[in-house]
Amino acid sequence: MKRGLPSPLLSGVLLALWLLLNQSLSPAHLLLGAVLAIVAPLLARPLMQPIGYPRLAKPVMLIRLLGMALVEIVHSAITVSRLILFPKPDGMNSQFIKIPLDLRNPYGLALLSCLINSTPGTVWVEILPDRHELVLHVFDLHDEQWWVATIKTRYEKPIIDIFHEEIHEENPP
Amino acid sequence: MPTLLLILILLPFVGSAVAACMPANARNREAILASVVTLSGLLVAALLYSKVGNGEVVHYRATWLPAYGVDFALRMDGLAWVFVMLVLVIGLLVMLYARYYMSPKDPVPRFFSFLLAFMGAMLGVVLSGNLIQLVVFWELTSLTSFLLIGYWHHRIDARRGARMAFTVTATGGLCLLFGVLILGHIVGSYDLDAVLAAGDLVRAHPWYLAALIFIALGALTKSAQFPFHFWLPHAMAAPTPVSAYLHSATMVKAGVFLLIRLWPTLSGSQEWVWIIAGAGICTMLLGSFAAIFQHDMKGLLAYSTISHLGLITLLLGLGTPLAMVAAVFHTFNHAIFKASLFMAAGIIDHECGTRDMRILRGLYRQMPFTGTLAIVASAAMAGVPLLNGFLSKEMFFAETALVGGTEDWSMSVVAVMMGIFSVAYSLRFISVFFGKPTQVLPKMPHEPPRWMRFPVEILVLLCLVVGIAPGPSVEPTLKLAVASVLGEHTPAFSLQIWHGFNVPLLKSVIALLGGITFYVLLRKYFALATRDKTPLLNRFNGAQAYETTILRLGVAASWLVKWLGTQRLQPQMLLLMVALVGIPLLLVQPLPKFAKPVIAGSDALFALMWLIGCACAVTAAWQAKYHRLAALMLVGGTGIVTSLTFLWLSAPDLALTQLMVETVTTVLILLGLRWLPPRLTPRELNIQVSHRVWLRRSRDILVAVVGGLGMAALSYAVLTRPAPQGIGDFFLLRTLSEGGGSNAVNVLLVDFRGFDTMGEITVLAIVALTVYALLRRFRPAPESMAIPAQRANDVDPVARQAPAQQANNGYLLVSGVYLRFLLPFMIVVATYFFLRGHNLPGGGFVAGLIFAVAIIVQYMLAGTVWVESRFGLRAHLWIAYGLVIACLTGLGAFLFGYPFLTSHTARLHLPLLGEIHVPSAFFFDLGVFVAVVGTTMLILLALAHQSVRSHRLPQGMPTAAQTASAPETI
Amino acid sequence: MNLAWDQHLIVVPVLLPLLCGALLIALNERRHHLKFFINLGSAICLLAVAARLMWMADSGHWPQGIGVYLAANWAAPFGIALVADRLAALMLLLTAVLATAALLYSMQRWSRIGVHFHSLFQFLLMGINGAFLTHDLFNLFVFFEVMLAASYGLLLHGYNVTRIRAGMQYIAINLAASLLFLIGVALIYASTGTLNMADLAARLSAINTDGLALLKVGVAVLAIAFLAKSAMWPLGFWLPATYAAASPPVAAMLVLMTKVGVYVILRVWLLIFSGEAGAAAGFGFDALLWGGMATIVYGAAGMLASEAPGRLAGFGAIVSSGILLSVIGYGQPSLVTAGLYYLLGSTLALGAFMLLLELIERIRSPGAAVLALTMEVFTIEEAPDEPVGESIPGALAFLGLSFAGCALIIAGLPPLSGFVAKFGLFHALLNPGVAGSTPTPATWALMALILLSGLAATIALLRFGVRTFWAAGKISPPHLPFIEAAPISLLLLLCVVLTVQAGPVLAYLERTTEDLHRPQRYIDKVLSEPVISGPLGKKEVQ
Amino acid sequence: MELVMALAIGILFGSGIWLILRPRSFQVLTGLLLMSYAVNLFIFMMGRLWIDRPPLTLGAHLPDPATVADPLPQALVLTAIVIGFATTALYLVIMIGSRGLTGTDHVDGREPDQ
Amino acid sequence: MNEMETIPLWAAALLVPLLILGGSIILIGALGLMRLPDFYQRIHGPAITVTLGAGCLLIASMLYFTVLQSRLVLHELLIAVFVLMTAPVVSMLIMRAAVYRDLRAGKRDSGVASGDVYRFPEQE
Amino acid sequence: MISLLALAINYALICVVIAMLFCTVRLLIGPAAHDRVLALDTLWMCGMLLALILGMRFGSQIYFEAALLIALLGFVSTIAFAKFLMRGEIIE
Ligand code: NA
Ligand code: NA
Repeated sequence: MKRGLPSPLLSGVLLALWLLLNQSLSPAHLLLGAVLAIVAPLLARPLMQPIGYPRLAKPVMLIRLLGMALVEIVHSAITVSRLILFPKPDGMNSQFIKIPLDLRNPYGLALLSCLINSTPGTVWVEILPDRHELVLHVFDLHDEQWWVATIKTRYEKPIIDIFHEEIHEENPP
Repeated sequence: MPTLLLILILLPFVGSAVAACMPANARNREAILASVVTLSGLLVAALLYSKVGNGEVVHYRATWLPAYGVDFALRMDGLAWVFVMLVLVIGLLVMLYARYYMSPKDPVPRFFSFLLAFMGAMLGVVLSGNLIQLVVFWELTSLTSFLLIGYWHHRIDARRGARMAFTVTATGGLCLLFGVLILGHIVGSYDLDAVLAAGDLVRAHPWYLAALIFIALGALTKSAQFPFHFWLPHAMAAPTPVSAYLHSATMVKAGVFLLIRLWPTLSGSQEWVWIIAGAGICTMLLGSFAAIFQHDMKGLLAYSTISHLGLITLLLGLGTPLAMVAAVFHTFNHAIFKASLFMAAGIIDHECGTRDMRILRGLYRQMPFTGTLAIVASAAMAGVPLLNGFLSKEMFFAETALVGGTEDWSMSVVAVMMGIFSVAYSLRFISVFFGKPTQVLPKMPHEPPRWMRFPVEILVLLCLVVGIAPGPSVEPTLKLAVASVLGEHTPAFSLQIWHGFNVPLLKSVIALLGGITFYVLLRKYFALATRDKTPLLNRFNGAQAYETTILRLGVAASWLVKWLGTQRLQPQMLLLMVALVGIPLLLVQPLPKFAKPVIAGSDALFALMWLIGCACAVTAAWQAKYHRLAALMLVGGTGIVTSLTFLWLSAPDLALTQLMVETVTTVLILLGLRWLPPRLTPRELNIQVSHRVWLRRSRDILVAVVGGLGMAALSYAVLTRPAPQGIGDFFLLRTLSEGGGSNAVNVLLVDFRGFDTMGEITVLAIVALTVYALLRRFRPAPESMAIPAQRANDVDPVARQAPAQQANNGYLLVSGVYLRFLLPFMIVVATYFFLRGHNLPGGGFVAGLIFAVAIIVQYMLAGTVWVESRFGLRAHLWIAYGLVIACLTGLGAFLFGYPFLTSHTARLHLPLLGEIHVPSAFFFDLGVFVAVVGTTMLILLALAHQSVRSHRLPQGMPTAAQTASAPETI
Repeated sequence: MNLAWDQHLIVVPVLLPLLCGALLIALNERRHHLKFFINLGSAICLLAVAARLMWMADSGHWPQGIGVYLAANWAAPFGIALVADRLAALMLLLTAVLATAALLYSMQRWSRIGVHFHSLFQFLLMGINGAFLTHDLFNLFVFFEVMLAASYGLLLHGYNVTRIRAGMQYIAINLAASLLFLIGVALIYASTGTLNMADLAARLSAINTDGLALLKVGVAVLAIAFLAKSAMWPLGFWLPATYAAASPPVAAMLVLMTKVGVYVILRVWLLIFSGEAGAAAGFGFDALLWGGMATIVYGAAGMLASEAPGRLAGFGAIVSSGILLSVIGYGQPSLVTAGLYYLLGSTLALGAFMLLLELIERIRSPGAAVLALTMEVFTIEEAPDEPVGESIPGALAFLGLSFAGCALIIAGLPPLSGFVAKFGLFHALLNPGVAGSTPTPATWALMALILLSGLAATIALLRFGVRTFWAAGKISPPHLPFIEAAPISLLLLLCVVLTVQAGPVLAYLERTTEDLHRPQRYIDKVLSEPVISGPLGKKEVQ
Repeated sequence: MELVMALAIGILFGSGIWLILRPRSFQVLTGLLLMSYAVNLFIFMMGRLWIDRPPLTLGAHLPDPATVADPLPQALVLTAIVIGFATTALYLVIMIGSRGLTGTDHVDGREPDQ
Repeated sequence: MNEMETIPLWAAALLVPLLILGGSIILIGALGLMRLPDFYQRIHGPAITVTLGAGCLLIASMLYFTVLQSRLVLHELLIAVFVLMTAPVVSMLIMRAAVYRDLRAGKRDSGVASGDVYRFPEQE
Repeated sequence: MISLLALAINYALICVVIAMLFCTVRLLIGPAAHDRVLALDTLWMCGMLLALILGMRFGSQIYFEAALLIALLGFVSTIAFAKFLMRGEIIE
């Protein structure tokens, strides 16, 4: 099964993609979509190898996380808009901050970066190679510790759970 | 009979070809071959005499250029026959002579081959039945004579002489062609018979003078007449047999022959007399005078030839029938004695190793026999009685007296002067036999071999026979020749030695005595033997003038080319752009009119969008020199606006394609940008930009503004006119019913105009192959070989990470997750765009580009080596298969009897899925898709591989072996 | 109703090279011989096809001598029509001949020094053939691009500094010219609503003044593009350097490519602006005439000024273009006939010359040539040697003879086809065949220029030949493989045939010219060609 | 609208002209890019301007051709875009090849002597 | 705009605020990009464009077409997904590029030294 | 209300175009290369949104694909630029 269908999740998503693109549920499209959903990951597999395909341990938690992030995004967007339109007289406190990370799973890191970057006001810069610290740039920084705590508890922890990080990683970072 | 003519003319050419194939040292075989050919020719000529001797004209005709009324025509009348005999008889003697003259070390095949070819060409001139063909053979004689003069081409004089002779005579030939064309136009035919019959018509025609001048130019150059005579002395660099043959007996007589040939048509006018006789007089005097002061025996003979040719020309120019007779007669006499003299000079040269008359003395003792022959021939040249030269000169004197009448003696004076000079140079020539023998000769002279002297003996004998018994020996032939020219106007004449005491005889005596006196005086008081320059005439040096002219011509041409042209790109582009603006403005009358602009609601937004596009474009133009990256991004901005415009203005297919092309182009240029040199602004370099540069820039701005305005005006003119009832509607109406798809643009691409698409993917394939081939030999500039600055420092902690490391566990790890995860999505989306193309925006192009970009992203992420170790995309095979799929789809129609690319939609009824339409255009589009993927990948990857290659080799260039072993997979 | 099998022959000159080229990409470079023979086989097939098409056009196989092929089975003007008439077939034949020769020549060396030579060569043939056959302006653009792209690739094949310098210039100019081509086509479409040449000519009468002006601008812009490609002064400065830099077989094909530009101008102009064109008649003819004459002057001067053989040949090609352009601009049918004959001869000879040049380069020692030049300029007399000639090895003799042959044709000297062509031009100029017409200053100017350019060519080629073959000192006999000599001989032999058989050839060309000067017949035939109907034939003409 | 498009084409083309007259090969490349935008738009305009009238026949009955954009110029532009991309690639590669061999990025392959 | 006539009032009442909000946010984001003083601040401007701005418009579009075509139109979701999958890469890479470029170039006024994460290399 | 909707769509359209103008200003003035890259990327995004709004304005789905394509692949040129700035080469 794994040989022919490396990632059922991905294949499902691709099938959904196909059907959405074609806006049709006709048998022909289902068939074609299924074929593509199987073939495309197979084609891509050699290049995916270092990270493998993602496996979700707790999909529900993912949805909750996304919901939370959505609210955060809207909130931050409004904050940033305000700051752009009405700049503070004494200027913004834009800064780089470092956050030590425990998360190692590449997909987890990607998800984290997606959430952080999608949230206006913060930009993921990089993970410093030697100490595994995340560098963020914050548009208007009030309290560095608050940020560290928020990221670690509200984002990192759920993500670690979602991807159910195992001890024996296929590809240790 | 007519076939004989053909044989006569073909024989020498066949002989020439055979001669060329013989071994280098086959002197005897060559000579025998040449003699056999010539003898056969003589035999044929003898056979032909049975007709020609009766005054008949023998014709041979074969169609050649019927459209222009030009046949391959041979025509033999009396004149032609006589000239044929001249060519063949002297030819035979020269062949024999050449056998002994040429050194055993000389590679003779070439010599005899050229000589025979020349003979053929000369026969062609004489026998041509139409004027165009005559010009052909005329130029052939120039060509062969060029090859013969240059036979000893390792010698500079031979090369110069050959070039000079060819340039002058070939130019004359061009003039002749022009003249003949005019003549043909006047007569309405190039046929010789017609032309000869049309004398009155020609002389009355307004173009007569032009025809005359150009034909005369042809004849005068060939016969070395003033002022074109200078080539002849330089042609003496040829081996002596050549001089004896070409430069005394035959080729130089071609000009004379032409004047004789066209005499009935062209002569008889005041212009004829002025031009022909004028040239004759000048040449005659000049040549004979200059001959006296030559030191080279052959040089003397050459000038004497010039002078005698002048004499003949003068006779022809006089335009009286009797002068004509004299001219023909002297032509033969001159051929006979001059050929023998050349041969004698050749013998002396051959025996003594020099022809310099300042050294040669007292040769009579060593070579009495040759000496006697030479002295007799010289006497003939000087016009001593009892020799042939005397007779024709006598006739000449008579004619000059006749022309001037009793009042005007000038002509007679000129004639006598020429006589005096010729006696003088004849004496100079024979002076080598007298006096005390010198000891400084390069070789000790002896009598030449028996058979080398034989031709001279024959010729001298002829001098005597003709001189003593002209009536029986030569008169019938002469009459035959003259009658064929003059026809009913042939004068009655008889050749006799003794005409009684009369004016011509007096002139002869004066000439003889005067000549001797003149010679003695010159020797005594003028240091004739050592003078370097010809008195009076040394100012005019034709050869120097020629060389200077040729040199100046080259210089002037270089100047002209420089002035009229350029080798730089920028002026050429400027010209192209100026032409783009200027030519329509100049040529098109009236220019299209413009309507008043109408501003509508959505225009403001549109204008705003194009404000962006234009600002980007103008800034890109401004930045492209020093800030390439910025310029590239700015162009990208214009690209986005362009895509959006397509989208907005009802061209979704274009928008999609433009978007993808934008992306690919950006990647492409970024791949290349690395190899360009850094460019610092003048400010950074502290350089002042000169005024000239600013001027140039202002000019270019002007051109750019005018060009831009022109394009804007054109666009506006088009946009404000209603569209014509074009072919566009047709496609819309049939795209669904007959094209099988609802997207008219796609159906156009794969069906209506599938042929275009075929060519288009071929262009892509070609470019990809070219790029690949080019980059295999790519050699980066030394300074761009180094690892980029970004990676050669310690500021960035990951600067030295290897590509695969970056992506798999380095700084690109997180980005890599996105980029890798996106790959299957991109593949599905590419498929989507591909499949829907026929009915909705999309299609093989866009899909191919999406697919290619999807893979390129992986390359950007993990580097060439890593990706290719896992995922071998053999791009060149994709290209091949893409083209083949598309082509075979088109060819499928052949099987059903339809033209290439005819499309058909198969309607399949499948269980569960229902009716599926599979248009053949689908497969065509598949070919397009595959080809586009292959092309894009090949181009981008060939570029990308350069980094890998050049980093592998930090020092030195990629070696050939490494270049050749670059993987085929990309 | 099925299409007769031999009707498909019209499209073969495009498809065969395409397929061969595609297959050759897939073949590994190491199988050089196989690749070569596929390539050659294709070229020879093209020769046969072209000959057959010529026969079909000339023998009454097609009514009016015009074969129309509707690609994709769409009637003109909607689909793309290919048209094979006498002229197109002739040009196809010329292409195939030159290609065969160039290819043979390339076997020894040039096809191996880089990759994908064979594919590019086939694609070049495809482009050239397509340009000769297509009857659609935009399709013409596509085939021009195919041809140019392939020529870029071939020009840069195995590149070095000179070649890449020339290539940059050639490519930049042609890219710019291609943009002009597009502008021209767009304007023509905007003003007439069609791209098919016949349809375009047919629509001229219905067009209003404004539209006519736009059309003229379009055609003028289009012409600039073609003229840049056919190297009319002052748009052709790229040519000498390009020709000099290209490898011999490529240079030979480049010679043909300038003629493609000329061909298109001939075709378009005679179709659109001939006497039957009403208000548009005669547009631009004068510009062509005088531009052509300027080109002759420039080319002739260039020949005189050139020392390097490649540039000499390049300027020769410019002269040839100039003569052809002025012939078209002169606007007289009989002159066009002679012009076509000239085109044939000069293309073959210049092609052979290009191939020959490299062989000549092998024997030329530049030092000796310079020395010889100095000695001639300063008339330094050598100590006269013993008058003993030097024997010439067979290979050298071959080179010398071939050079002489090429030189004679290029300079228009007798006895080869160059002279016949020149004579034909002069004859046609002096005898226009129309009662009461007298020569104009243009007649005399053109004649004089042709004459003088011939003279210039004579002087230049003579100088070059003498310095190369005679003055170069002791020449070691060159290595002359048969496979390199054969194509040159082939081309020159064809010139000889052209001379000897000038009568039939000229008769054919006269028929060709007649076709060209009767556009209405042409238009009717192209526009009335029926599509194939039948079981698959969903396309009935309504 | 017509005026805007005409001016836009003019400005793009003019910028392109300026650039192709410049001495550095990258400038010429940029110029060719800009000019091909202009020319593509120009060809496109030959079918006149249509807003929201793409040449698709999606409905059950055929559209009136007079109310839909002309598909032909679009097809031509599509071909022109692709060929333009190809030639850009080619010019780029020759540009860097020339720079590597001749040591300069001047369009003539040599620095002008000044 | 005939199609618009068929939009029911309730849908229009939802669409109008979405469109206005989306448009405004986009404008503000771009304004930020243009106006903010240094790069590290400017990069936050487009973030609101691609998240909230694009989100509003995508929802509007989905709603609009669902109502217009009387069927569920969800494919705008794909755009949202793709944007979410690509925008973070872009900002990560640009950000990182900017940081090290500024560090290398020693641009002290660029804002890269704000906070105590990055330091300029010792000048030699 | 319907005309209000039309107005709103137009408003969004105008906003997007003006946003593009702002991006262009940044693209033109830079000053750093990464500023321009950012501006260009935002320009792409605005292009995507413009396509989306055009779709609504004309009530047509034709414009969707362009937006989809930009959403999926618009970032490629940006990351190419970014990589070029960071590494001096885009494919190592
Ligand atoms: Na963010
Ligand atoms: Na329409």
